[in-house]
This record gives sequence, structure tokens and C-alpha cells, in this order.
Amino acid sequence: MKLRVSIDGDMSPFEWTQQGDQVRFRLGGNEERFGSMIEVEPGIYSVLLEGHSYEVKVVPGAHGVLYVDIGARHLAIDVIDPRRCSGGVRRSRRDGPENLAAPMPGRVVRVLAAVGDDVRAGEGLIVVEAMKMQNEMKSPKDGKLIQLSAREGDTVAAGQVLAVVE
Amino acid sequence: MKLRVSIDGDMSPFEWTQQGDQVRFRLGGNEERFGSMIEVEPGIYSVLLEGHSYEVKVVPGAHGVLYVDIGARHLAIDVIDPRRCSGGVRRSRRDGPENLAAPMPGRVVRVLAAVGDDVRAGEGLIVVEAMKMQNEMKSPKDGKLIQLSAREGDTVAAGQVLAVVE
Amino acid sequence: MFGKVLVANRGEIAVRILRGLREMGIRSAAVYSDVDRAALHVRMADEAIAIGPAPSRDSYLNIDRILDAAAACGAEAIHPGYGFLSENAEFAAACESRRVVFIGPSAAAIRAMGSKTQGRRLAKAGGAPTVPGTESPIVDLEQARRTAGAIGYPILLKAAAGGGGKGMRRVNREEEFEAAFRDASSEAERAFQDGAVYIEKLVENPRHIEIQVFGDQQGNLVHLGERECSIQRRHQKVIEESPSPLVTLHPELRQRMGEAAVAVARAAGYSNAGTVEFLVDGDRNFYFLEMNTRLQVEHPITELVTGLDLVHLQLRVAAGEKLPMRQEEVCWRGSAMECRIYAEDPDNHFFPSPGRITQLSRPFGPGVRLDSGVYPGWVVPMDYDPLLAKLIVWGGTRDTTIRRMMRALDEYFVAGIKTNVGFFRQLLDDSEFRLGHLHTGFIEQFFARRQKPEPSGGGAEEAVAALAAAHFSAKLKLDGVRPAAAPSSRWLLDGRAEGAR
Amino acid sequence: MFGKVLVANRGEIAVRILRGLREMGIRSAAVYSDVDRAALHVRMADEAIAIGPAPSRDSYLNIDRILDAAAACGAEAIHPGYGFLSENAEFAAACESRRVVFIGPSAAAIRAMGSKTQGRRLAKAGGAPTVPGTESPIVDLEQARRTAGAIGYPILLKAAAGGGGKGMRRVNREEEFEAAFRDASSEAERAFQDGAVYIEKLVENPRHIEIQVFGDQQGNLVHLGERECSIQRRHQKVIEESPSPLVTLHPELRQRMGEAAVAVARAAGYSNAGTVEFLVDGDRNFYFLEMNTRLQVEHPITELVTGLDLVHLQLRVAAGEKLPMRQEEVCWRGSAMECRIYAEDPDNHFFPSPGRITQLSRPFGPGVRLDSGVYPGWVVPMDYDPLLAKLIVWGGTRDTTIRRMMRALDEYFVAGIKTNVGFFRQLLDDSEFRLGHLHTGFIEQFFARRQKPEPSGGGAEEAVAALAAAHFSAKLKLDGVRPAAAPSSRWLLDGRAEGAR
Repeated sequence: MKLRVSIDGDMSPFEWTQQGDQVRFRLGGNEERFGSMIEVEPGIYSVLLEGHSYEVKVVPGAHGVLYVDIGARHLAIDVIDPRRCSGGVRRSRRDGPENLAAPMPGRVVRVLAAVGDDVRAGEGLIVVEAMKMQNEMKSPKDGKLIQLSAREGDTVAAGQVLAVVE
Repeated sequence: MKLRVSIDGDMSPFEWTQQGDQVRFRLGGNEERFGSMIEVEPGIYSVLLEGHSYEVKVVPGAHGVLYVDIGARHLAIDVIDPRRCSGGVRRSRRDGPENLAAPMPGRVVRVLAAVGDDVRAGEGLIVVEAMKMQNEMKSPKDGKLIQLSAREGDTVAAGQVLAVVE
Repeated sequence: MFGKVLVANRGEIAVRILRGLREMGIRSAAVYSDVDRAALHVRMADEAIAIGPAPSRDSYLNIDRILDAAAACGAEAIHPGYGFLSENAEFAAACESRRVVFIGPSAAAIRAMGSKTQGRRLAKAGGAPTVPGTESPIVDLEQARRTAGAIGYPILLKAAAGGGGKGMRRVNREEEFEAAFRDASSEAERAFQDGAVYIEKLVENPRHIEIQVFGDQQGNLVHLGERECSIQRRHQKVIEESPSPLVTLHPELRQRMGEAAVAVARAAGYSNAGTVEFLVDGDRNFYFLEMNTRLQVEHPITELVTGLDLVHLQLRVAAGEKLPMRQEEVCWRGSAMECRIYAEDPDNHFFPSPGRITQLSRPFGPGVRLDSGVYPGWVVPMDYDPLLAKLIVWGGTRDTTIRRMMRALDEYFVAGIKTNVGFFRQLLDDSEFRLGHLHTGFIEQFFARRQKPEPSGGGAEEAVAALAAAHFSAKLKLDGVRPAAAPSSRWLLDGRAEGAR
Repeated sequence: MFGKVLVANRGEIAVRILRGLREMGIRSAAVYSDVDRAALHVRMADEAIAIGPAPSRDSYLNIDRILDAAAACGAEAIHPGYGFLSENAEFAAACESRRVVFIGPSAAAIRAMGSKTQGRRLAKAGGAPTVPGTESPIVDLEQARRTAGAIGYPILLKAAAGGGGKGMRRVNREEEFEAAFRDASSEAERAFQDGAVYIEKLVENPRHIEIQVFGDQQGNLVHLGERECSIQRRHQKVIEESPSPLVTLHPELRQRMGEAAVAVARAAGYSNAGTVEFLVDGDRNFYFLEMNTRLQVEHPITELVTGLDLVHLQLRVAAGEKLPMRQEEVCWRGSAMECRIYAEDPDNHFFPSPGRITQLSRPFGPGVRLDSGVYPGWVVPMDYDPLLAKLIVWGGTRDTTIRRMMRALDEYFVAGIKTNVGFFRQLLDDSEFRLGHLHTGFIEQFFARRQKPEPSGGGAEEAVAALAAAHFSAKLKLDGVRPAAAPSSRWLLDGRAEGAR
């Protein structure tokens, strides 16, 4: 499979194939490698390569990023399959509507603005609480609040869009 | 659901219904009970009943029996659904062909008889080994070995029929 | 000894107390809120009583419901754990009037230490040094400003009823005083329904070292040595250890601080487990900070070095038994350290991370103790404190303990929710930490100086990491929408949808 | 200190040694047979080398393959664990000639103690009492019969190369002598390729108490106290504890046996970790039984009471360091106990139970240590020893330790394969066990006297058990054929098919 991976922000081509536990893979311009990989527990991989034994742990983060622990290292990896989408590139637009997404799962404890309000960048719009910690979600820009899907008492998931500012 | 259960060999009628974690159940001639049951981990049940908190652990044994640990007790329970089968009653026939089943998972290390041999009750027929322990499977009766499905080196499962004596 | 004890708490500390009860052959009763029906403490108790909806004020903080539960099941005593009602004098008094034993000090002792200003007075009465400052809350702003000037800036304004950094402000110059006072007072009012604020001299980058004390109802009091808790983030302890590296260098400190702590406890008429917190400055002067009138989160490190079981001891003492040892019989062996495992996301501002635990691998082996309140499949509720577990390690020396802790952290894996396990690995690898150069500003400085590890030779680690990520990613796509729990699966789904744009 | 060490073992002991290496900052290399590719010890090592197919003689017992693996990865030393090649003098000698350090005693010391008859001679030379019997294997049947008569029946015939009860026969009367000799000799020949058999006086229902010794290469030798291992089933230890309840009653025994053990070790020119086993009769006479020239399965209980790490010590001593303590600096605290968790079915004649572990919940909390070689989802191979894990508990007193062990066993749950966890709960609940009335015939007598617990009042437990069973049974039917591992799922399927008849 031919992919592109971004490791801590550095993008490289990545190829791999698997047959049973036997894997062949190549990262960027490096030589092709041959090894053995088994997912021994969900999200935990045992990889044997050139005599070394690696225990690799993978957990998904926000926006499709995967956090990978290997040895003493903690890497943020994006895996992009070019056949499926142009993917992985973060939106960097500052024009047009911007979403306000919940930074953590929690409960909406206060809504500080209403649809149609003019809001300023950095102005607090919604307060989400979880585990005795409150987080004030601030407007990403000057503009108008055109959508508001959070109500006080709602339970929200991390990444859930609660408001849109245009 | 109306069932019959055998607890350490004592057979009783048993009824139960469930709605969410709420359960109603009645064992034998006792009063009906109301409680809360959740399978908190596979095979582990948390049951709250009349203020008591029970942690109940269930593992399947041979021949459909379930071993249940509750408090200090270790019970062998057969659950029989009368609508599905007459079930649960152990074969007690001593006439006709008798099966020789592997008492444990393992590997066949020796076969001591051949199909057609006349064998005597208690005569060793097959030796199965697992985890450095050998187990000699003995003929259940005097008779003729009419079937033999074990060969040296075979891997067998517990309960798998390896021979039949008629 | 009691026949039945009710545990008025949840999470890891409820589980820890339930284990202690079972080990002593005492029947246990748990209480639980609606979202805690399947919690580990409910599973592990002999009896369990529902006490109301998720919000703490309607369940774990509701004195009447707790006392009704104790009456309903016939418990002779209540263990409050830490947090919730554990330092609530009104609750202790209500237990006394309902003739159920409160496992802790008297209501009077709790009340005395509940006010920081009164605590300071008691400490002085006991002869323990306190940070220069005022003994009573500020009433006259002008006079307070003069006092602050006399003490010398920088100073701290602190809530009299306070804790956890709430209602606390640093004041560097006289010009900042008035605004800081208003902020501190209104924050204290919101947090504790009490706006009283007092002044303390600010000790720059102190060590936080505390002494465990224990008293029986016959008036015997001992100390069980110190715990160093300087590693804090936003005024919350994250790593504790015993002995303190400072005490290892200067062993006489243990006795001096221990005696001061016992004197303070004696002045307060203290019994059962308590902790006297001190600040220690660069010249090894120590100052009374406050007394925590309950079992401390970090009590296990004291258990590991002394070989005592503090929960068993609490039960014995509360039942009227004498302390089984004299001060000179207390001895210390080796080095113990605790990491508090929180449901929080170090990659995202340490935001809380409640939800379903989909995968949980935990450390085992020599010198490792895990006090945990969770299990695989459990949905960590968003309603309570994010402490999931405490990883506690013992070793013959501090160096062995740190390496063993690293080893244990390597064995720890949680998926479904985020934890700070990886953050500890970075912290413990820090050379200043290894040297034992600890102070309360440590983590802030660590954040400033920490660097990404250099890529290893040949890039094999990156390539292997990419390989695992590629497999994981392919599996996620194959699985489609996974049938997991609401919060985490929805979050996962959102994350993937975003990434696919 | 070594830069890299190869661990020539598998299972829980390989994992335990790998943890020790990581804690000392030493790079580790594992070896594995084909069925162990995904084993925990392979996951936990820094490097891993395949050494052949599943049968031990082709992999873990193959000296050349192990030494080639060590050479290939550049390991400076090999830790043999216990079992496999750990007491193989030829292997130790081969290490010496290949210039890789064998972490253990010299080949000469292993050889001396490998023969039981020579071990007895060394013990006598060191002044340790031995059970009356012959110093050399039987050659002349007639003369042997006369010797047996002189010693007095009952006697034991034992294989000189023996262990684990193989090649051992009890002889009650002279008439039985000849047949027993033939049986013992031919069993010994089959098991050890050596039919030599010798005579020992039979000590009826003795205690089995052993002494841990430790030596450095400078000739310093200490003992680390005793372990009582009287609870055995078919000559296999199942529970060990330290201190021995007998030593608690008669503290002078520790010193006397300790000194005898050190004397034996000194006579053998011993270094590194070793264990001297004694039988103790009803009059507290102790007799040298044999010396195990390796780390013992039950070493963790000694670690918990002494606060020493025996694996760390083994590595230091093997690297040429001096023992870091003198005899008088060794001290003991509290009580430790170990239960050996085997893959075996107590409901079916304790038959082995290999297969996939489908569910695994393990105990945590104060005083609990688990040394395990398995993980959920792992397929326990049928090719090796059934020891899955060791549950080790520490408490201030034996009584606390037993209650804590019961608590920990309650928290332990394994599905997919069978274990003896439930059997331990019955054993530890036995009043004779609680009283510490231990001897090697204990379990046999326990089987004879144990009774079913009485049904509890009202039959609530039966009703709840039936409820859970009914739910489980309904779920099984709903699931249909479950996609589990070959041996266990097939077995499950067969089980169900039978039950449905």
C-alpha cells in the first residue's frame, strides 16, 4: 500500500505490505525493511526488525492524528491514503465561517451569546465543564454568530462543533 | 424465560426476565426476587439484590456445565431450556459403543492399540501430553476398538473424541 | 472492631478502603450515584446503596443521604476517604449525633484546621514555624497594605477557607495589592462561599514537604516521616515521594519536622490520620502551611517505606484501639514514589478526558503497586475528579525507584480516554528530576526547557511507528463505525471525519 | 556492569528478569521458539532472537542455539532463569569456554550439587545434618537391602540425578524392596537417562523449609532467611511463605538452618543465588535435602521480606561486584506468601489447560505483587510448563497476608483456560492452614477432609448464581460459534454440543 505519512509534521511517502506477520515497509528515501509485526493487544504492536524488539502503542487523537509511543518517543502521525482523499492537510483558511469545537467531552454549563450576536475574537461564547474543570470556548475571530447548537446542560463529545462564527 | 437449572446436581425450576439492568427471577419454590444485574466485564456480573452487592464470575466447563463463583462458593450449574431440548441429562448407558474423549487439550504422543483390537476395561489406548504432563486414556469397557481418530503427533482439543469402543 | 463500615466515597480511594475492610474481615457498604452503578467500588463492596443523581451535591456531598444509607444498612462507622465530606466538620458532627463513628479526627479538630488562619494560630501555639503573615483575615484594606509592606513583597493573598490554589494571588508590588485582593476575595467567595483572605510572605520556589501523623484516642501521637510533594501542576500534586531527596541529604530534617508536626497535631487535640504540610525554603527553613485532617491521596508511599497499613490503622484507632507502636519503633526502608494517573490529555492542554476505557494494560512485577478505581470497559464519568489510579513504586534507592517507575509506565497503556502516563515518562527522564532538585515551580520550568528527543540512528523507530500507524489506520477504516461507548466513539468518529477532509 | 544480557528462558521468569534488566539500564535480548513469537517476554525485551521449533530440546534446551544467539546479538552474559538449562553444568561450562558470563554459580558447583549423592557428601562435609541413608548409588541389591534394614523402614528410594518426585519410591517393608528398586531405577533411567538410585530414611510428613543463600566471587556468603514450601501437590510446590510459621514460633531455627546452608554452600565453592532445601521433622530436627543452584521460582517472597532484589543482586555479583551487605545487615520485615497460578483444571483432575486466554482480570492494590508471563489474548502453548503467574502478597503479619491473599484471589479472573485460582481460595480458608500446621502431606489430607460450604441463608447466592449462569448461557446461544482460538473454542463448542443433547 502506498501512503503518505506525516510524523511530527514532516511528510514522507510510506509503503508497506503484509503477509501473516511478515511485513515489508519503506519510509521516505530509506532502504526497504523486512520484519515481523503482530497486533498483540488492541492498539499494541510487537514488531521485530533487524534483531530489535519494538513494542509500539497507538491511540487516536483529535482530527485523525494517531499518537504513537515507541521506546522513549511520542510521535504524532497522520496517515494519508492518496487514493481515498486529498486528506490530512489542516484547514488554514481564515476567511469564511469558522467552527467552534468542544476541546474535551463535557457538559455545557453556560452559553454566553446568542445566534445573530456580533462577537469579537477571543470573546467567551460557551463554557464546557468536565471533571471539575471549566473551559471557556472563545470566538476564533471577529464576526457574527451564525449557528449555535449548544444548550446549557447538553453533554458534548470532544471535537463536536458547538457554534459557527462567520 | 422459564428454565431448569441444576446446581451442584440439584435440579430446580428457574424463571427470569430482564429489562435494562433490572432483573426479576425466581429459583425453585422461593419468592420472586428483584434486582439489578450488569455484565461489567465478559463473564463477570455485578448483581445488586436486597442491598447486597454480588460479584459473580462464570466460566464454561466441559459438557455444557457452567462454573460459577460467588462469594466463597464455587458452583457447577447446568442451564436447561426445556423449549430447545430435553437436555442436560448425562448419558448413563453402559451398553453400546462408548466414546473415549481427550481429557485435556494436548498432543497425542502414543497410540497403544489399533482398530479391530479386542480391548479390556482399563487398558491404556492413547497417551496425550500437554505441559509436560502425560495422560493415559483407558478403555471404558471390555470390547472392540471400532474407531480410532488419533494419530501420533496430532493436536487434540479437550473433549474431542479420539476412539470408540463397542 | 466494627462489624460493618460504610465507605462514603468513590473511585480509587473507595476501592482502597474496601480492600482494607475485606482484609480485616469487616463487612463493607458502598454508596453510589446514578452514573456509578457499575463502578469498581460498587462491584467490590459487600453491600451497595444508591444515594442519588450524578452531581456530587445530590449524592456524595449530601450529608443526609449518606447518613440515611449508613442507618439503612446498619453500618457502625463511616470512612469518608479524601475529598467530598472528609474534611467537613458538620458531617463529622452529624455522625457523632447519629451515633455512627466518623473514621477520622473529631469535628472540633477538623473545624480548627479547616480555617487556614486558625490553623496558623494552632501551629504557632504548638511551636511550629509559620510563614510570616497575618493571623486573621483582612478586614481593613489600608492596614493590610501596610502589613504587606512590612512583611516585604512578593506576598501571597490566600483564602482562609481555601485549598487547591483557589482564591490565591501573588502580589509583586504594592500597586497590585488592591486588584489582587478583590480577585482573590471574589474567587474565594465563589469557591468556598467565604471571601475571607489573609496575607503570607511568598516563599520563592519552595519545596512542599509534608509529615504524616497518626494519633489514637488515648492521646498517643506519632509521625510516620515525610513525603515530598513538590511536583505540582496548577497547585495539584502529580508526583510524591518518600523519603524527600532533601531529607536523604539532611536526615536531621525528618526528626525536626516530625516533632513540629506532632506538636501541631497535639495542639489541635488530633486523633487518627492527618498530614501537616510544610514549605521548605532554600536554606532548609520549614514553615507550617496547613493540616489535612484526613487520609491523604499519597498515603501509599508512606505505607511502602514504613511497612504500615494506614487504612487498617485508621480502623483500629477509630474503634478505640491504642496505636500499636511507639515513635521509636517506626522505621523506614528504601524509597517510594507515586504518579497520579489522571484522565487528561497532555497533547491537548491537559484537558479532562472522560469516556469509555476501551483498552487497559497495566504494570505488574517487583516493587509495583497500583491503586486503581477503574477497569476495562468502564465509562469514566465526566462528573468527578479525573484521578483514575495511582501508580506507586518501591525500590531500595531513589534511583532504582525511578528506573522501576519508568519500567512500569512503559507497561501501562490506556485507550479510549487520554491519560498523563506518557507525560510522566518525560518528567522522570529529566536530569533535574533525577538529581532531586525539586520545588513547586519545577513543572513550569520543565515545560520551558524540555526538548524533543533526537531521532535515533537510521530512523528505524520512525519507520516502525509509521508501520504500526498505517496498520491501525487501515483497521479503523475496515471497522467503519465502531460499536463503542457514546462519548468516546462519537469523538473518535468526529476525529476521523475531520481527518478525512 | 554488563551492557547487554541474554535471557535464556520464557514465561514469567523471563519477564521477571527482563524487568530487572530494564530497571538496571542493561540492554536485554530474549530468545523464543516458534510458538512464542508473540509471548510476553519477546514483547518486553529490547532484542529477540528465534531459536527453533516448539519442543524444548530444539529451542530452549538447545545449548548451541542459545550460545549462537548470544554471540549474534553480542550479549556479554546469559541469565538462565530456572528450569531449562539453569542447572546444566555442561551449559555453564560452554558459556565459560565461549567467554560469555553464565549468571549463576560455576560449572563445578552446579556439577557437585547436580548429583544428589554428591550433594549429600558435600553437606556432610559442611557439617549439615542429612537424612540417614547411603552416600552412593545402589550397586549391590543384597547389600542395599541390608542397609535399608539397618536404617529402618519406611525408607525412600530416590534417583541420584533426580528431582520433581521422578524415580522416587516409598518402601514400607523389606518384601517391597526389590520391586520398588526396579520401578524407581527404570523411571529414573527414563527421566534422567541415569538409573542410579540411593536410599534415604523416610521422614513422615516433614516440613519442607529452604534457605536462600547468596555468594559473591570474592568468597562472601550470606543467607537471606527461610521459605516454607510444605504445601505441595504431587511433589510440586503450590504455596510458599516466609517466614515459616515454625520459625515464627522458634526464631532460633532461622539462624541454625541459615548457618548450615551457608556452610554447605561454602563447601561447594558457591557463588550467586542458590537455595539449600531441608526437611524438618516433628522434633524440629532438620536434614539437608538438596541444593538448587539457581534462582528459585519462589524467590519473590524473600525479596518482599528482606527488601532486596535478587535479580539485581545476581547481575551485580555475576559482573564481579562484592555483595553489598554483610550477614548482620540482612533484616526481615512482615510476612510474604506466594501462590503459583497454574493453567490446570481443579474441576477435572488438575489436568493441564493450555489455550487462548479470552478474559483476564488481575488483582491490584496494597501488598500485592503479580509476576506474570501472560496477557489477555495470548495463547498459552501446550509445549511448556503450566505456570502462568505467581501471585505474591506481603502483609505485616501472616494473618494479614492470608486475608490479603484471599482478597487478591477474589479479584483474579481468567477465562478461556482453567486455572487453580479457586482452589487456592479453598486452601487458604482451611483452618489447619490458618494455624500454620503445614507439612508435605498437607494437600492430600486437605482433599480428604474438605467439605462443601453450607448453603447461605435464604439461598440468595444460589439464585444469583443461577441468574448469572442463565444470562451467560443465553449469550452463548446468541453468539453461536464464537470466533475464539482453536483449542479453547473447539472445546467450548464440543462442550455445548454435549450439553444440548
